[in-house]
Amino acid sequence: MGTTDLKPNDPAIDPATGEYRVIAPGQTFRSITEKIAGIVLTPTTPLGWLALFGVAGAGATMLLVAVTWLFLKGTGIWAVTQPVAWGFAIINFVWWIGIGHAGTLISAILLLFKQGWRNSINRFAEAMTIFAVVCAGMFPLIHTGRPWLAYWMLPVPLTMNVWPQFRSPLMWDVFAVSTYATISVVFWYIGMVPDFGTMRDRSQNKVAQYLYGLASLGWRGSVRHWMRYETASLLLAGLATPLVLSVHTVISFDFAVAILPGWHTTIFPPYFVAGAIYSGFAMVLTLAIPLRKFYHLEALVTERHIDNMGKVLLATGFIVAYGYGMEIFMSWYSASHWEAFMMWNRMFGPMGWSYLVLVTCNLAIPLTTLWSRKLRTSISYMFFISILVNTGMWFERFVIIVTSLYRDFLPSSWGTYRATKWDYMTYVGTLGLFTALFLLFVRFLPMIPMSEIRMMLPGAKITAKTTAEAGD
Amino acid sequence: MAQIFDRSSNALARASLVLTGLIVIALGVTLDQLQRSPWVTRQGQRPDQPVPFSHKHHVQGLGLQCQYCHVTVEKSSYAGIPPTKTCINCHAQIWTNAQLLEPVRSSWATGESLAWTKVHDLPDFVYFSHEIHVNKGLGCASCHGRVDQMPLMYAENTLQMEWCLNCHRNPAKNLRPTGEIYNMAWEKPAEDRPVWCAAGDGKTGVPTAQSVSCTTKDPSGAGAEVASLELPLGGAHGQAGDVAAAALPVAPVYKRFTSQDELGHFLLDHYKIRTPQELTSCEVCHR
Amino acid sequence: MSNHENGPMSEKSKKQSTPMTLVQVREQLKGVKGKRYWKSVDELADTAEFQAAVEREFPHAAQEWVDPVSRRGFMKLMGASLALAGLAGCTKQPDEPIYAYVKQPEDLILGKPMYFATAHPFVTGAVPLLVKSDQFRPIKIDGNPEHPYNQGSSDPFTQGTLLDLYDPDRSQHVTYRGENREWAEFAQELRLKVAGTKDGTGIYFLSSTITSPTLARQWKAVQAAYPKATLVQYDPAIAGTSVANGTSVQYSLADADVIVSLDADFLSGASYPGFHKLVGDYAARRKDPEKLNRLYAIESTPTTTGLKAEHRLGLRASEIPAFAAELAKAVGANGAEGTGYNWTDEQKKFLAALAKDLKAHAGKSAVIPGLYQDPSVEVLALAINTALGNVSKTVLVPHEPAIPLPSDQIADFKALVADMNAGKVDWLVILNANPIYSAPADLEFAAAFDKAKMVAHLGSHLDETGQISHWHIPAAHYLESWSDARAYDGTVSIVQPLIDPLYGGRTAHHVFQTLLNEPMVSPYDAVRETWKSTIKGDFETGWRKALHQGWVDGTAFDKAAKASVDAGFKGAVPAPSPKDALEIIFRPDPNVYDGRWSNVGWLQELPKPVTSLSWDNAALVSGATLTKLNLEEDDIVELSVNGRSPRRVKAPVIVVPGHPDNSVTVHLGYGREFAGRVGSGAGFNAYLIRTTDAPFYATGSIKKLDGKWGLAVTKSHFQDHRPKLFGGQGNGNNSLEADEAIGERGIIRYATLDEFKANPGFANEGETHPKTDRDNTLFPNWEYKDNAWGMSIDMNSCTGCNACIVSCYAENNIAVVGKQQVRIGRNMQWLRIDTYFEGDLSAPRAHFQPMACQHCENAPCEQVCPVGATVHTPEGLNMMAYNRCVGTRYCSNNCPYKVRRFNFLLYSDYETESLKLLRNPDVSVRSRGVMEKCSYCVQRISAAKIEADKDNRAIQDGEIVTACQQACPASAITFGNINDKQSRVAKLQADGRSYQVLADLNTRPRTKYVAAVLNLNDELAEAPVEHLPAKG
Amino acid sequence: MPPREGTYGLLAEFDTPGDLVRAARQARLDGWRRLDCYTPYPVEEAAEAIGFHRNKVPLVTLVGGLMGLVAMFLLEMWISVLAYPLNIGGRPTYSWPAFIVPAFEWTILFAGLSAAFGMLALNGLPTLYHPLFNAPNFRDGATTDKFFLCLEALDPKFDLVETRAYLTSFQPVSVVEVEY
Repeated sequence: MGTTDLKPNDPAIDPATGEYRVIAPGQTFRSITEKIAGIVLTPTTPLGWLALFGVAGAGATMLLVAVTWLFLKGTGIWAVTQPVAWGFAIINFVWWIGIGHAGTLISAILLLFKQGWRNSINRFAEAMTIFAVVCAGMFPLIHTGRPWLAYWMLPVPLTMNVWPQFRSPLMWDVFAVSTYATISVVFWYIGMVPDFGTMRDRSQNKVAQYLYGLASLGWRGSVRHWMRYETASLLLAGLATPLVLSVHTVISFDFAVAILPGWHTTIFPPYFVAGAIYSGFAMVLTLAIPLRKFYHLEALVTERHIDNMGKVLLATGFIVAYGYGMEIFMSWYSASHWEAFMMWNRMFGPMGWSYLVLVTCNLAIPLTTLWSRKLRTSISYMFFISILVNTGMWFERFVIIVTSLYRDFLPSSWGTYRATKWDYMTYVGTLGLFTALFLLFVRFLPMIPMSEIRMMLPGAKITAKTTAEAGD
Repeated sequence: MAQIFDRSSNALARASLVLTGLIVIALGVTLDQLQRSPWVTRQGQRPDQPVPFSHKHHVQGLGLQCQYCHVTVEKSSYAGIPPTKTCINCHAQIWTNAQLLEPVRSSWATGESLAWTKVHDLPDFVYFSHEIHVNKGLGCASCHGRVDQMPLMYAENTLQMEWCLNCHRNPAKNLRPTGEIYNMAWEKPAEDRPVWCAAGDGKTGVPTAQSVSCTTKDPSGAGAEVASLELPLGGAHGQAGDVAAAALPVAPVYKRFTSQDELGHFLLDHYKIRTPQELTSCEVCHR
Repeated sequence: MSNHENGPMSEKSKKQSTPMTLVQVREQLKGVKGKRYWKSVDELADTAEFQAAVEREFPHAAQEWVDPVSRRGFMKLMGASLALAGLAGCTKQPDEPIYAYVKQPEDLILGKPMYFATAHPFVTGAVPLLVKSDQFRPIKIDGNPEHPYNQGSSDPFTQGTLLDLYDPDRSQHVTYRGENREWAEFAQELRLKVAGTKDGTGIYFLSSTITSPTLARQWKAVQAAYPKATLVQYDPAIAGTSVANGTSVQYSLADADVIVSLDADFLSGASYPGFHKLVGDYAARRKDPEKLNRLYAIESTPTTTGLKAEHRLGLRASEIPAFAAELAKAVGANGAEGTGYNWTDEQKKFLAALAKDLKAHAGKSAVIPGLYQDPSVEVLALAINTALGNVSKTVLVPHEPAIPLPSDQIADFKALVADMNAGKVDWLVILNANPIYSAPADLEFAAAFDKAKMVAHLGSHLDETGQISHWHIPAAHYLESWSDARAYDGTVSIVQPLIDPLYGGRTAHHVFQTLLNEPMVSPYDAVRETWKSTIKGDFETGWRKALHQGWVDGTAFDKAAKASVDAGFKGAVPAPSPKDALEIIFRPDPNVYDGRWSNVGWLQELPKPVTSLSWDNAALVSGATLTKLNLEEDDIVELSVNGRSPRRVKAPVIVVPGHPDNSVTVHLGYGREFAGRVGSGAGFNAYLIRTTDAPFYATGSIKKLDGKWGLAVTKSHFQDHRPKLFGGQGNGNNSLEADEAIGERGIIRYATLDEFKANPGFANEGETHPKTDRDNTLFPNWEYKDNAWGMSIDMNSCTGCNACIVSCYAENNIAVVGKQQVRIGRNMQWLRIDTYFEGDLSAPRAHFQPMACQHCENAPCEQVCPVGATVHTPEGLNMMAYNRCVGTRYCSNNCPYKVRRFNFLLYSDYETESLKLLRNPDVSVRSRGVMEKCSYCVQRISAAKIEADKDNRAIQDGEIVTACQQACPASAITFGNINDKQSRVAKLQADGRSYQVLADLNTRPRTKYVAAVLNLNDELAEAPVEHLPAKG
Repeated sequence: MPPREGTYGLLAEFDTPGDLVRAARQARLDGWRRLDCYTPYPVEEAAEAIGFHRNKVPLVTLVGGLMGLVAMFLLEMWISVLAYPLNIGGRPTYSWPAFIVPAFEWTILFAGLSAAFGMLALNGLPTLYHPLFNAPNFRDGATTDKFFLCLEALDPKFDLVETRAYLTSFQPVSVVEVEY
C-alpha cells in the first residue's frame, strides 16, 4: 500500500515508512503521563460523561427490572418455547463473550507478536473484555428455569451426593467462562499496577493517593520488579492466548456437540473464534473512536490504529465468510438431507430475512469496502462499519440458534420464535450496564497504559537515535 | 513528597491478604456443616405433640408390637399412624381420666383428628416405601433407631439423600433376618453372638420372608423345635416372621454367621436384593 | 390392576352405597400423609381451607385461571419462588402435620389404590369403567378390562369426565332466584304443585336423552300418576339421529373384509355409537397383514375415519344421500334407483369400484351410515347391507332400542316451545340440559322461556339456563350418584358412585322420585328395584356380582337379532344442493361434544383430531374454497344460514386438507357464556345459526370481516413450494411437513399390501428407511440385563382418537396452560399425535403417529444435561428427576423428537382445592422452571417391581400397563420387557415391520413403530407415491 | 521487628535511561552489589547492568498449571466413575474426551494465578511503605520520567561521604540521602 493516497507532508505520516505514526511526534514521557493521568485526576467530571452515564445507568436499571421480573415469573416471560428453547439469552451470551475476545487478543496475542501499536488500545480493550464477560456471564445463569439452583453446576459436596455431569458442554462453559473472567481480571489488574503507581504519585488529593497507593501495592519501579513483571505479563499473555481460543471453542461446542442440523458441525470452533474477534474488533472501534475524539487522544490513538484494526476486520471477516461458505458447501457435499434442508430453510424459510441481514452486515458491505485504505482511515466510516459488524454478528448467533431450532428433525414439532418486550429489555439493559461500567473505567482508571507508551517514545532509546521512530 | 502509608501498613497489607483467604475457606466449611446440621435436618429434635406419647413406655414397658399401631408397614408404602380408636382400645379402660390423654378423648368424642407433627418428614418429591424395606430384611431400628428407648419421638437420622444412598450403595451392612425386623434390640452377629441361617429350598417365587429361616439359638440336631422358637410372636406380623422349619420340605441346613458382613451377603443373595447400581437409580425414589 | 386384588367387591360396594357425608370424606382425606396426596409444601390437607374452598364461589375470570402469567400476584410469586427454593433441600422444611383417622375403615390400606367398576352413562351408549380410587378419591378412569363391549378401552370424553367431577366451577347450592335454599324445600314445592294439578297438566320436563332404565321406569311411574305431565328429551348433538329415534343398527366389524362409511365417523370418538367396539374390531383386523380389512369412506368433512380409509371420497353432505342411492342401485338393493345426479368421472369410478368390491365381499362387508346424515342414508345403508346379506353377520338389527325412551326429539321440542308460547307451561323442570344455549335458533327458545311460569334447572353448572331459571339444583356427577345405563351392545352396567357428592348434588332420579308415592326412595334403592326381576338367583349375590364385574348378566341384545328386516327403500332421496351453493355442516365437537365439557381444561387444550386446533372451534374449509373466497387462515368471517330471518355468527376460518369444496364445517359446543373459568368465551356458538329444519347441514353464505381471531393450532402446516433442487415436490399442493416426514426423513413408513408381500422388510430397507446398527459405535454398548422396558406402537391400528393423551393427562398430573401459552407452543402434553397429510392436500391420506419420549438408549438429552437431572436407569428408562432439574432446556434442544416439555411458568395449580383431590399421589406435580416428559409411567413400573420383589419373582408380561396403552381403543400401544423374548412387545419389535423413527441418528429408541400396510383396491390405486423405499 | 533507623542509601537521579545504565554498569564494575535502579518503565539494560538476569516466575507458573490439570482431571474421574456412576445416554462412565476441557481450563486458571501472585510474592509486594518514598524527588520522578540509581547502605563499600562523591561523578541531576 503506497503513500499515494496520503497527504505527503502530513506530520502524522512517518516519511520513512509512509505509514501513519503510532504516536504523533513531539510527545515526551511527562506529556503523555500528564495527558493520560490528567483525564482521571481532574476533579471536574465532563458534562458529556455525566449525560452519557445517566443514559447508561437508566439502561442498567432497566436490566435490573427485567431480571427481577424474570426471577419472579419465570423464563416464560421470554419468547423461549418449544421447539426454540434457547433464544435471546444465549444469543446475547455468545455475542458478548465474542466481543470480549478482541480485548484479550489485543492484549495477549498482539503482545506476543510484538505489535507495538496495540499498546495504546490494549488497556481499554481489556476493560471492554471484562465488562463484556460480566454481561455475558449473567445470561447462562438467568436463562435457567431455577437460577437459585445454579450452584448445582459447581463440584461442591452437597447432602444429595449428586455431582455435575461433565459430559455436558454447559459444564465446560462453566469452567471456561469462569477461568476466562478470572484470568482477564488478573491480567488487566497486573497491567495497571505500575500505572497505579504513577497515579498515586501524580494525584494531589489525599483520598486518591491512598486508594491508588493501595491499588499500586507500593510499586516503585525497581528494575528487578520490572523484569519479573515483564516475565509474568508474557506468561499471562501466553496463557491467555490458548485460553481465549478455547473459550469460544467451548462455546461453539454448546452447539457443535449437539446433534441438531445447523449446530452439529466441526467447523464451528475456528469459525466461532474468528467471528468473536471480528465482532470484538468492531466493538473496540465503536469504543475507541468516540473516546479519542472526546478526550482528544488523537495523538495516542492515531489513524494507524484505526487502519490496523480495519485490516484485522478484513482478515477475520474473510475467515467468517469462509465459515458461511463452508456451511453451504457442506450442506450439499455431505449429501445429508438434514443439512440440505437446514440450509434451504435457513436461507429461504420463513426466517430467511435474518440470514439476509447477517450476510449484508457481515460480508456484503465490510468485505467489499475495507480494501480501501482511504475508507479504513476514514474515522466516521469505520465507526459505521463497526456498528454494522456488531449487528451482523448478533444476527449470526440469532441465525445459528433460532433458525436451526425452529425447524428440526420432526416436522410435526416445528414452531416459530417471536421475541417479547422482556427479551429486548434484557438485551438493551446489558448494553446499558456495559456502557456504565466502561464510563466508570475511563473516569477512574488510566485508560491507556502509560508505562507501555513510554517505552515507545524516542526518549526510551538507550542508543542515541534521532528519529522519533517508535514501536513497530 | 512524603510517605502515604505508615511503616506498619506493609505487615497489615500482607496479613489482610492471608486473612481473606482464611475467611473464604472458613465460610465454605461452615456452609458444608450447616447443611447437615440438626438445625436444617431436625435430627434428634422432639417437636411438641398433642399428646406426649412415649414409645419407650408402650414398647419397652408394655411390650406392644410395632405393628399394633403401624398396621400397614408391611402392606403399603405408608406405615400408618394409629387412628384414635387404637388409643381408645386400651384407654377406654386405663388412665381414663388422665389429663395427658384429654386430647385423645376429645378426638374420640368430637370425631376431630389428632394433629400430630411429622417427625420423619421426607421432601414431597421423595417416594419412600416401607413395605419393600420391611419385606427385604431392613429392621425398623436401622432407620428409626431404638424407638423403644425414646420417651419422646425424634428422628435418629438425617433422612438426607446421602444417608439413603449410604445404605442403598451397600445394603449388606444393614440387612437382618426378616424375623428380627421388629426386634429393637437386634445386634449385628459377632463371635459371641452368632446367627444361624438356612436357605429355603430355593425354588423361585418364594416370598422373600420365607426364603430364609434364621435363629439365634444353635439349631444343631434340633431343627424343628428351634424353628418353633423362630415362630412369629402372634399372627400380627406373619408375613415377616420366618416360616417354621417344619414347614420346609427338608430339614434346613443351617449356616453359622459371626459377622454382619457374612450374614449381610448371605441375605443379599437369598432376599434377592437388587444391585447397588439399581438401588441408586433415580426412579427408585423420584417420580 | 384389576378389582379382584382388593378381596370381595361386595363390601366395598356396600360401603360406597352407604352415603358418606362431607365430614367423613374430609375425615378420610385427613388420614393421609401430605405427600401421598398432593405435592407441595404448602398444600397439606387442612380442614378449614378445604371447607372454605368447598363453600367458596370461584370469582376468577376464565382466562386468569388457565393463564398463569396473569394469574398470580407479586407476593404469591415470591412465595412460590421461595417454596421452590425450599425443594432444593438446602433450606428447612416447615413442620408438617399428620391427621390420623379417628376410626379407620377396615379395608383401607393407605397408599394402596382400590378399583371400582362403574359406567359412564353417555348418550351414544354407556362406557363400562373400572375407576382407580385413592383414599376414596377417584383419580383415574379407565375402561372395564373384563367388559365384553370395550375390553378396557376408553375415549377422550370418558377420560375427561374425571376432571369434570373436580371442576371447581360446578354449582354448589340449591338456589331459588339466586338465594340459597335446601333441596327439601324444592322437593316439597314441586311435589305439592304437581299434586295440585291432579293430572299433571302444565307440568313439563325437559331432559337430556334419558339413558338410565331406572330413570325411564321412574318416569313411567310419574306418567302413570300424572298422565298429562309431559317429558321432552332434547340432546342437541343427537336430536334427529337414529340414536334418538332408537332405530340404530349395530355393526360387528370382526368379520367385515370391506367396510364402507357413508359419512359415518365411527373411528374418531364416542360421539358415534359403539365407537369402542367398532374401533376394536376394526383395529384387530389391521394387526396382521394377512387379515387386513379394507375401509372406504365417503364423507362430507375430513375425519380420522376418512383419513384412515384406504380409499376416501370427499362429497358435500347433501351429495351423500344421492351417492348412497347410486351405491344401493349398483349393488342391487331392493327399491333403490339412481338420482341422475351428474357425478364426476372420478366419483363414478369410485362408485363402480366400490360396488364391485362390495359385491365381491357379500356377507363379509358392512356399510355404515353417518349419524348426521339424512334419514334416507340410514335406510339405504340397511338396504345395501340386506342386499349383500350382511345382516345378522356383520350387521345386527336389535329388537329393542339402545335408549329406553326413543322419541322424535326435534318435534317434541318444537311442541314444547309452542306450548310455552301458548302459556300452557306452569312448571318447566329442566334436567341436565342447557336449552338456552343449545336450542335451535329458529325456535327463539329464550323468548318462550320467559313465558313459562316457573322454571327449575337441574345441572352440574350454573350455566346459561341455570342463570335465568327460578330454581337451580346442583346435579350430581355420575361418579357421585347411583344409576344405571346400557352399553352399545345392550349390556346394563350399574353406575356406582366413587365419592359422596362434593357439593351435595342431586340427580334426575331424585326429581322423579319426589313425585311418586315413596318420595324418599334413594336412587340406590331405585336402581336395585329395577333389576330385581332381571338378576337371577339370590338377588344380593347377583347384585354384588353385577357391581363387582361391572355389568348385569344376560342384558346384552341377543345376537340372533332380526335376520330378515324389511329393508326395501321407500320414499325419495333429497336432491343435492347446487354445486356452487355453500353448505354449512354442523357436527358436535370432538373434544367438548355439545358443550357439556366446555369447562374441562384437558379437553379444551387437547388438539382436535385432523385440525390440531386447541381451545377454539372454527369454520373448516378446503384450501380451494379459502382461495375462492380470498381468505387467509385465522381470518374472521361471518357465517349465515339461508332461510327465514337468516342468522349470523362470527367465526375464524381454518383450512382442513381434504375438505370438500363449497362446504364449511362448524363444530357445536363452543361460544359458551357461563361455562366456567375455562370454557367461557372460547370459540363461537354455532347453535346460533342452526335451525330445526336443517340440524346437520344447511346452505348458507360466508363473508369476510376484518381482523384475525388468534387460533391456537399446535401443528405447523406449510405447503411445499420448494423446487426439485431442494428436494421439494415442485407444486405447492403438498404439505411440506408430510413430504419431509414420508420422504427423505423416513419418519412415516408404510407399504401397500402388494409391496409388503413383495418385500416384507420394506420398513427397514433403502436409503430413506435406515435402521440402527448396534455395532456401529465408538464405545461399548451399555448392557441391560434384567428388565429392558420398551414400547411398540402399531401405525396400522392407531386412528388418532386422542384417548391416550387425555389418559396421560390424568395419570401424570399434567398441567393445563391456557390458550395463550398453547399459541406460542408451550402445551404440556407428554404424548401428542403427529398427523401428516400425504399427497395433494385436496385429497390427502393421513398418517397418525403417537409421539412421546422414545427412551433412546443413546439419549442425546442426557448427555447435555449439566447436572445429570435426566439419566438412564439400569432398565433403560430415560429418567427425569424433576427435583434435580435447573432448567437449562438444553435437553429439549437436543431432543430430535421434541417430546420434552418445560414449565416456562408456574403452570401447575397449587391453589384450587378441588383440583388437589384430582392429583395422582404417585407422580410429582412439576413446578416452575422444570423440564418434564413421558416416563413410560414409571410410577406404575415401580409399583409392579415392589410387588414382584416382595415375592422374589420376575415381573410378568402385561403386569405393567401404561396409561396410554390402557386407554387405547385400538390396542395400538404395547408395553413390556423387550429382554423377555416371549413378551408381546418383544415379539412386535422383532416383527419386520417395526422401525425406529430417526434411526439414522443412532439414538436407539426403545419405542418402535409398526409400519402400516394398506390394503388398496387396485382399481382405485393412486398415482405412484413417494413412500416406496428408495432402493440403494 | 523494630523499624530500622538511619540511612537506607543514596539516590542518584538521571534524566535519561542512557545515563542511568552507564552509571549502574560502572557501579557494578566498581564492586557495588547492594544497588538498584528505579525506572518509569522496564529498562532491560539497567537490569543487566546491575546483574539481574533470570527469575523464578516461569517455574512457579509451570507448577501451578500442572496442579490445576491433575486436580480437575482426578476430580472428574472420581465423580463420574467412583462417586456416583450413572448411565448417561449410554456413554461410558469414564468419558475421558469430555473431561479434557475442564481439565484444560483449570490448567490455565491455576497457571495464570500462580504467575500473577508468584510475581507479586517474588517482588515482595505489597510494600506500601518503602524508605525510597521518603526521598523528596523520588515519587515525582520514578513513576513518570526520571531514572534513579540507589546505592544502599547495607553494601560494605557504603560510606555516606565517599559514596555521595562517587555518585556525583556520574553527573546525575541530583544525589539525595534516603532515610529509613
